[in-house]
Amino acid sequence: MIGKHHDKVVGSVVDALAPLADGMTILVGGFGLSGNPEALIRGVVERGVRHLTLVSNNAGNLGKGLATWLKAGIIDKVICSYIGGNEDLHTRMASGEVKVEVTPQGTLAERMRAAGAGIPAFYTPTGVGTVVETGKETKEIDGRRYLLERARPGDVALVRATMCDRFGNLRFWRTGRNFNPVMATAAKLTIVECDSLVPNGAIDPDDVHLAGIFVHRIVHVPEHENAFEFRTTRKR
Amino acid sequence: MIGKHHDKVVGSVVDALAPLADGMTILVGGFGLSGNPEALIRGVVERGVRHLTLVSNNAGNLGKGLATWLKAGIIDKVICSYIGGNEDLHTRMASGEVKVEVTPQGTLAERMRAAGAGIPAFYTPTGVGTVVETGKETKEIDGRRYLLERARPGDVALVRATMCDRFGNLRFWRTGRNFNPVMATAAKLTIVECDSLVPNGAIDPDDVHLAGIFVHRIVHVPEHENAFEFRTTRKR
Amino acid sequence: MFTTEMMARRAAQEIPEGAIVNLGIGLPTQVADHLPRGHAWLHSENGLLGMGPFPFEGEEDANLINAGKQTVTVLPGGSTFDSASSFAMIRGGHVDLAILGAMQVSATGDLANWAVPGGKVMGIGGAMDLATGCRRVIAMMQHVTKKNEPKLVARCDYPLTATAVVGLVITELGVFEPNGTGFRVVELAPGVTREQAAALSGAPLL
Amino acid sequence: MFTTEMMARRAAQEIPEGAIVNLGIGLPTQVADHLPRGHAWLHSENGLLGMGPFPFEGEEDANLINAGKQTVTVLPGGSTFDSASSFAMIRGGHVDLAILGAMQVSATGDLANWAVPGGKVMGIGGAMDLATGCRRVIAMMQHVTKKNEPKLVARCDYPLTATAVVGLVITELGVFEPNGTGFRVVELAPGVTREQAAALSGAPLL
Repeated sequence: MIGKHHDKVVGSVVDALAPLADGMTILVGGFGLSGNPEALIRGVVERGVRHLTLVSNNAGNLGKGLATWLKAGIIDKVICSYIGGNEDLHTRMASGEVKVEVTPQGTLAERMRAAGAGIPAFYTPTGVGTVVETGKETKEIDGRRYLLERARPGDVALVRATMCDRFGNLRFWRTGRNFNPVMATAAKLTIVECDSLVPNGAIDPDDVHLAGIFVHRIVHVPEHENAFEFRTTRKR
Repeated sequence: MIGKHHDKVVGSVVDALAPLADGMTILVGGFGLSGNPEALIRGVVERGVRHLTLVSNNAGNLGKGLATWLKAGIIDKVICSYIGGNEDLHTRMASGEVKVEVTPQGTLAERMRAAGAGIPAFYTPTGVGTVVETGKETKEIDGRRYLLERARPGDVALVRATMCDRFGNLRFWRTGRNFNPVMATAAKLTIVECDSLVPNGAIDPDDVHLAGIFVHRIVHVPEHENAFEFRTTRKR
Repeated sequence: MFTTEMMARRAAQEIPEGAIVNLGIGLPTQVADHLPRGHAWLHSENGLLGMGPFPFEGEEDANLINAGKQTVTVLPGGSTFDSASSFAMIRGGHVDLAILGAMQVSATGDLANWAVPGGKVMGIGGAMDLATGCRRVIAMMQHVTKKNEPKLVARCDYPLTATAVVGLVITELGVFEPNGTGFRVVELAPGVTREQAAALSGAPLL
Repeated sequence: MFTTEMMARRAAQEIPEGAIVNLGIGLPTQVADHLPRGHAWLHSENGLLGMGPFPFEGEEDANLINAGKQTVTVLPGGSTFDSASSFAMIRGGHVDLAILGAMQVSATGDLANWAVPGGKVMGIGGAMDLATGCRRVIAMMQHVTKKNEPKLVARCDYPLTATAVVGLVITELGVFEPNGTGFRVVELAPGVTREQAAALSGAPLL
């Protein structure tokens, strides 16, 4: 689609998610429950699409975030790097309800970066000599063996930004950045949920974390739960 | 070398360039004469090293910038994307004094990005069916043919930043950014020339363009020529 | 015949509202003059999106330039980024349209625009990435060389930039679309006949 | 025997001044408590360099966490970045040292630390990238399993994380260096004899 870079701001999560369809591959930003596009995640369950392939570092946790997709039974497959204590995923993986592909975290990020950058495949040392190597081509380069990893594009990316202008230039907050920018580059349709929506020009060109060229729909969601997983503190 | 991330600020260009040696591959930031590490470029000529391989988008222009390295006879080979009107390079290429490897600009950038990211090689569609394909492996992926391109690391990177803190966190100004950050990641030793040197903490963590992990030596150079190539203007 | 200004205006009509466009060095750069304000977003491969017009005199910044190394400005909503990110945009198919100068275009859409056989090597620059990566490529050129040789050809004999990429060619004689066996005549410039254009082309006009 | 605190302190001694260090989840995280202020720069693979201590109560930010998803702070000179950039740092060899938990370490430096055969799959996370990419890898673990099986082994039978990467192992019994055929005893914990350690190891101590 050419010329989609006008009028990106939509009025509601429902409007933002209108193009979703059954069977799509959806990339969802976040690291555990941090940096999650919370309203879009809720909206997908309400939207009623099914048989999704979810690409996410963790697929939720503590029954929250993307774990709600698992509980709603709308996911056929998860591509993630870490499961940990995500019981909703453990249960469905054990029962066979959800297929799970576990990928090294850096490889997962790089596969999406490659998809966004027009690189169909790349070699990496990560996973050589491990189960990750199974079924993959290898190549010796300068005396060291590497795995060939393929780009991982998505149909849709759901992204959380702290600030967004009307063209879709994004800024992220602290480690809420994580997979969000790289996923935004890797999908045919990138939908952004932003804490604050500002006019074009409000973000200095040098201060843009991700250029609006990668963004297609924007929904402004001022309030977020920002759930904690481990609220560790020190004494004053 | 482990543990080199203390005391990066050196007092002079001469000190900064002390580790250079004959025969090194040097990556130099800049797009034409913009975003050039001007004092470091001058310093390398004064340093007296020779037989260098220079990786630069343009290798200078108008007799300025890296063209001074050509005139000083210290370069054996140039890896660049564009020569254009750089007569100092045309002359030496024609005489055989300097070997020139011309690479598509995006491939040049990506090869250095790969070097910095531990990716030894990647596939790209750029150059397929052209002279760039000569001597390279190709592979068909999902019905399309791609070239295998190799990472392009350097011994030293010379980088221009507009702002730098003492750990080496960098900010760039406008299109002066260009190849600077990606070259900084691709070299064993990265030397930064900054317009302004600020204390750690002066740059907000979210506003760092390139993290100081990639920077090893810093020299503060407040004054720059910032030469124009085409000073185009419009009437008021 | 089209003047170069008419060619630029005609090329501008090919740019949909809200498109991301990269304009090559030379004639394509002039296309920007014919775009309504805010109509499209201009990308410059040295690391700028949302490129504005030349600066007012006295406001030139040597570190705010386009890929032709001319001083430019940045519009509200614009952004700057490094070369690897810029070419990720291009190679990844995020730039909707490239309008590029050309030396030869073949009936199968092959583009030659970076080197003349036996001539000085000027380098590749961003040409191959742009031609390969942008979703649509429009070539702008004079219809024939200075020696009157056709530049719309059955098969390029100049060094290729990319194969099967050109969607449309705009010359002073008209607008042509490579269709595999020749060029479909989309439009002829005022006063130009199909026979005249055909006589100056190296592949059938269809 | 070393207490876990002594193990953490011992590991901290392996960190040169000005190093970039990634501390794995669990016991390695405690190593930070034994580093002098400003001694090293802590990297967290979710996108943070210059990680500081836990925040004061009331200052927790759910979007400022470490890779173990604990709330943390960022020190002056710190920076944030996306996951692809973070793993570019790791894979590209820019992180000087990783201190990681382990389930088995072999005499050739193979590391197994992400899955127990037949156990629940917890996932890989950043473990393989860290073990493969960081210039030096130190493993911290209990010397034997809960079933008293040795974890210093001739050859790992747990699923591997990476091969030939571990430079040093710190257990409650001492400090050991894989040397190809066994483990060189760098240091024994107070009250531990070489014979005791050897009896609990699955490969020769040398």
